[in-house]
Amino acid sequence: MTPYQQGNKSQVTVSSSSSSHPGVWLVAELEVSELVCASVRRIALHVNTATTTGKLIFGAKREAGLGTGEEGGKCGAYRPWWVCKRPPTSVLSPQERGHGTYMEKGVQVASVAGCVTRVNRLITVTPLRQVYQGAVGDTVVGRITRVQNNRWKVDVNSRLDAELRLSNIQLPGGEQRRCSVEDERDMRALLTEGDLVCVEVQKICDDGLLRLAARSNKFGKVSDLHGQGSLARYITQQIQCLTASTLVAVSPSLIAQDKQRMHDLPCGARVVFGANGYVYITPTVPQEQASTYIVNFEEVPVEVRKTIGRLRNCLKLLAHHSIMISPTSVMTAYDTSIELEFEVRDLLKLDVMQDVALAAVQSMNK
Amino acid sequence: MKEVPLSTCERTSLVSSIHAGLRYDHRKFMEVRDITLNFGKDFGSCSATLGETRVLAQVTCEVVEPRPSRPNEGKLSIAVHLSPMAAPHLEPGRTNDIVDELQQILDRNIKESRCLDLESLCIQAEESVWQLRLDVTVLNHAGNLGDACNLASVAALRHFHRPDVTVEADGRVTVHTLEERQPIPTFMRKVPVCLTYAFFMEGEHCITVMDPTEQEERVMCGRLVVGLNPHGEITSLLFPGRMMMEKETLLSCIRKAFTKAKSVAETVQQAVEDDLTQRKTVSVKPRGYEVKNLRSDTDYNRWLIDQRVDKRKLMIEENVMPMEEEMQDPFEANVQQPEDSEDSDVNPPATSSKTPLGPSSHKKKKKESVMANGSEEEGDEEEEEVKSKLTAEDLL
Amino acid sequence: MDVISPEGLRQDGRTPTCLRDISCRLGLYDRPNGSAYIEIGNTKVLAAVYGPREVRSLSKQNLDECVIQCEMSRIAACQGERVRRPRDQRTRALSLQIAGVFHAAIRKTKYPGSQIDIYVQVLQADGGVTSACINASALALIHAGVELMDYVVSCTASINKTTPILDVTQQESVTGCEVTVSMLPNKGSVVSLDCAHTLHLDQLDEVVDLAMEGCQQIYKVMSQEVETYLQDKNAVMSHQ
Amino acid sequence: MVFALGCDALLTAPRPRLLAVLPPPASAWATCYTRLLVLNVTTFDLLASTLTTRCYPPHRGPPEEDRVTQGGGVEAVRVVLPGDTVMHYNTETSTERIFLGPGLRWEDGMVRAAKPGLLKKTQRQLYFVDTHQKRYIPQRREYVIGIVTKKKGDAHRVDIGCGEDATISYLSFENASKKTRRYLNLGDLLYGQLMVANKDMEPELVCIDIYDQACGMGVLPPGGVLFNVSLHVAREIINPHSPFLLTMSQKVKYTLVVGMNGRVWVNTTHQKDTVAIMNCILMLEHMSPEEADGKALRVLEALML
Repeated sequence: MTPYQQGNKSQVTVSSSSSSHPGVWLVAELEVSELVCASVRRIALHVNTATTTGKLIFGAKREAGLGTGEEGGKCGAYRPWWVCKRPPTSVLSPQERGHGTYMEKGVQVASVAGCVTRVNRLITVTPLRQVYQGAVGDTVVGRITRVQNNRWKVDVNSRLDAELRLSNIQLPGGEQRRCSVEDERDMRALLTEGDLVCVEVQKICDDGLLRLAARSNKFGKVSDLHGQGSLARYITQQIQCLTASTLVAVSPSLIAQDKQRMHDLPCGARVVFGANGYVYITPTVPQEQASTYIVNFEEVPVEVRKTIGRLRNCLKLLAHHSIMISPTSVMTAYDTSIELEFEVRDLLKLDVMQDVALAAVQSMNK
Repeated sequence: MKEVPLSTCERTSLVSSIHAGLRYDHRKFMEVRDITLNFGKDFGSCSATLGETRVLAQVTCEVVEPRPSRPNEGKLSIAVHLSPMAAPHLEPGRTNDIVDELQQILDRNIKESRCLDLESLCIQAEESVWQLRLDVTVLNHAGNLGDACNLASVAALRHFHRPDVTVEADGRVTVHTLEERQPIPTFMRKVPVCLTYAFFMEGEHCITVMDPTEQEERVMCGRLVVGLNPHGEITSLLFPGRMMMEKETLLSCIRKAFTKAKSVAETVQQAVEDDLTQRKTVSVKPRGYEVKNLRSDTDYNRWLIDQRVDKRKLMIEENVMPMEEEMQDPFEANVQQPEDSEDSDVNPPATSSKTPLGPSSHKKKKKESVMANGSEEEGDEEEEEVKSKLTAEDLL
Repeated sequence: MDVISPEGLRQDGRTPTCLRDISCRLGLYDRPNGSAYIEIGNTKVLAAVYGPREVRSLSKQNLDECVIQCEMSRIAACQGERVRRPRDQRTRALSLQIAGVFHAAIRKTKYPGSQIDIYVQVLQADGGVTSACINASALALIHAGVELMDYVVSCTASINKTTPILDVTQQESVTGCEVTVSMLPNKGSVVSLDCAHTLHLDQLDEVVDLAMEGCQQIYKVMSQEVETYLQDKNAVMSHQ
Repeated sequence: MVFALGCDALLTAPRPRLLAVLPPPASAWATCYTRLLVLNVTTFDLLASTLTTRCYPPHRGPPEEDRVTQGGGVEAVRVVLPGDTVMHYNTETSTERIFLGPGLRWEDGMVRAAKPGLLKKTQRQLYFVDTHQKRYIPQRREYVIGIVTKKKGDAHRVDIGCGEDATISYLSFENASKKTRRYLNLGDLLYGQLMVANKDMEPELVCIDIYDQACGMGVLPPGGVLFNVSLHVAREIINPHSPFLLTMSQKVKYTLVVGMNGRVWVNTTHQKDTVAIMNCILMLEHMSPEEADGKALRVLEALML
């Protein structure tokens, strides 16, 4: 055993299990809730009991080719299957190629290992993990990395730092005001390095640069912000107004697609599921406060802090077990962890994480 | 200072002219630039020029304790120095990628190939051995530093003589000065040669070009550096990726390198031998680098121009059809082994006697069999010298 | 001592054309965009990939394609005796080579203006370090979802007298050469070729051939692991 | 009266509008030595027609002096070394008007050389020292060839071979407006004129003259070869009546664009000819123009085998 493996139980178990791997893997069929199967499979390896009702195929090794149609024929055209950069099998014209593929001598080849989806004749391959690709209209959570001439650079987990222009944010004192030189001078007072913002993707430039905007009413409209610097407070208020908020970064592909990105969860926390995989958790702001803007310096009670901590750990364990993150799954995990009477700190233990994940998946299945 | 950016125009025009079968300096694809070796005042100091690339190598020695793991072997250490003098975009005092790579090439070619008999550098086992230090300084970077550094290093090592030592009965070691006793030459079994190929891709076609200039280096897709000796041993291979290549293309390059390596090795041996015999025969002490035998870029370029014009004249005289024979088919050159390893050599004999060169690659004169009136006899002699030298080598 | 015994076996009981045990693993860590670990016999290498991300130094930015940087280092005790510097000239040259390999393999034009950093840590070294590093980096890049032309696999081979041997250990490489070949297995093209110590020209062909054969075997192991990994994470995508 | 032309003088002078001051007196240097020259023996090139006719304000035509100097009215006086006294010149006593170009300075009634080289004199009493120099110091109104290196907001950064990158606004192209933006690709070659060039500010390039016309400036067409020569060579071949260029044109038809920063762009119909012309021009680096002229044809023949 190499030194680095010590003290990390999961890695030890898994690497040993992969070495003693029988060369057979389980694939849950569609009857099994798709949400479950990965975690089930993973957990089944450890727990040794298949808890799902579905049919398990053993050793059904699939020839993962693009567009062979064999799998597609069996499971429906949209059934994803896996491709591991196999040699090409289908001949397509260049305009039909999708993301994650490229043409070579008239055939389409996958360039990433991931899931193949086919919509009509467009074949795309989506990798499991990827940096945020960006889509216009997505709500994302980002962190300011640099303040420049009339724009901020925002880290949104994409391949280039996104750009938030001064003209694209709601300035203090009215939404339609043109930004002036003073605004430009005081940019750092509005947002400075390290601040978190919740913004939407306005445009994707030619070179892949994401242009962000924070003008939308989506973020909770606050009228008559008074004084300078209120914008900063305004934007961050949604996220950071209280001192007990926290950011969890997960893979962007784990975030379930959803129109609504900000959720006030019943446990008393507001969660922003940024499409870029940054999830932000804050205590719920009372309605009147949110709209009228009062700087709240009240101390956050321990219970709320615990709730936020628990939510954070639940998010972590879901991500660890590759379960899609949505308000439902987070709340289920949260409730399960309370049901099973785990302390917040226990949720970081690997076996507890596994138990909770399994239980959450089961209860979601019901 | 930052490097001047490369414009699209420069890039495309170079590639397209190579695909038209033409290099900017009108060399053939498999032609190496002109090699000149100059030797300094002391033993083991050599400056090599490869076209406009210039490298200075200097060997020094000292008595040190041997490595405990190898108590009866001398040491050899190689250091490459690359300063902004060589090219303005290199940063001073900082190791950069080029140095790392050169160091690796030299280490493998010279140190790890064990071409140098390190055991002969032992004075007293476990007590004292000679340590040779090879310092390679790049003076001008005009492309293909690997070959140039290797050339200079090998020549310097072959040229080097270390002082004689006597070991007294009580273990005292006396190092004699060069005046007191004849210095002892280093013994180099094989002459490692380094050859660089540059690859240019356009679409599916890949064109291989030897000895790239700096501009070609900036444009090329990838390259292959082969270190080998005339005995057919590969001492190092470096194909650092950046492009996809078929195995066959690479291997054929390596095979081709062999014939070239022979001629380069001979050049080096000849040049070193010439200088050493000159030192022996002439009673006057060698004066080292001199203005008259250090060739400036201007001289070199003028010489190239004159050569080209003369070559043209020669052709008209001989009624050789230009163009067809002269221009190599790029693709052909790529695929099959060209037989031109001889005639692609740099000096056409008609001009070499007039050139302002120092001891350069004249050994080709004979083979080229074109009338070179004055220099024929001389060429003969040299050829014989080479032969006798080689047999001596073989016997050793 | 002979590398190959009279029975035709090597010291560790392998036949000349047999690979050592290989096991690899994708996704060890969450923090980097991609990470992987590979064991080839006693050579153990860990790789992490960050990016594509914003370029760190603007002077290096290339607006047509991405910048690929590689940093390889060895832990101090990876070869039994302590190495003085984890990064020296040799590892720098190796890093350069690894970066060169991925220059050929990554679809650079997909990430203009970005930077991909590959960090490789050699935990144990026992021959074939370069190839292990390349394999680990390739897996890490696949894990990170970086677009590649193909898998990249690398393998070493050597020759003992007249018998070509595959996947040499440290001990075996002391006596002979060590040829490292990296290739794109599905395209069959070579992306890096490297030879340390002397090798005769006539033998080069068979050594390279053997190494390329070894590459194909390693490729099978690696693609198996990638498939396992993907099956593992099935739920993620299918839920969308 | 002394007009010192050079960086310093330009700094103190009020900023003249581009090319508006082309007629005498201040622009002698600019007209003589800075003009973009396209030597075109064929008819195909679009540059040629625009350039030669539009280099001057259309209604005025080339100034008288210029017509003279075009024919190469430069005479070499002698070799000077730094510190050599070129002549005595006193503003009170001397009635003659002279112009001092680069490499000369005037103090205490003496004109001294600041660079080693050949002292040259034009027929308009412009003195300057022609010296071997590779580094380009930007000078306003000089035409240069630049390489687009970066996009930066509304401007592009262009490498013109001097210490600092020049900028060019997207508006300073012919027919460019906010609506019709001119998109430059990175790595494009740009032939433009320096609008701002002094030691304290970063140089600024434009591709239009005061009449908003391109005058042949702009992005160089694809194809051709770019190479660098020393500045004195660039000055040598910027003159379209240079015998060397004319000699070459007997053999090959070519288009030549010379930037004062030592960058030269050549294009012909065949790549081989282009490379031959390039190598022929590069000969000037190593020999005098007269010698090169003598050899030009033979070399060209040899190169174009």
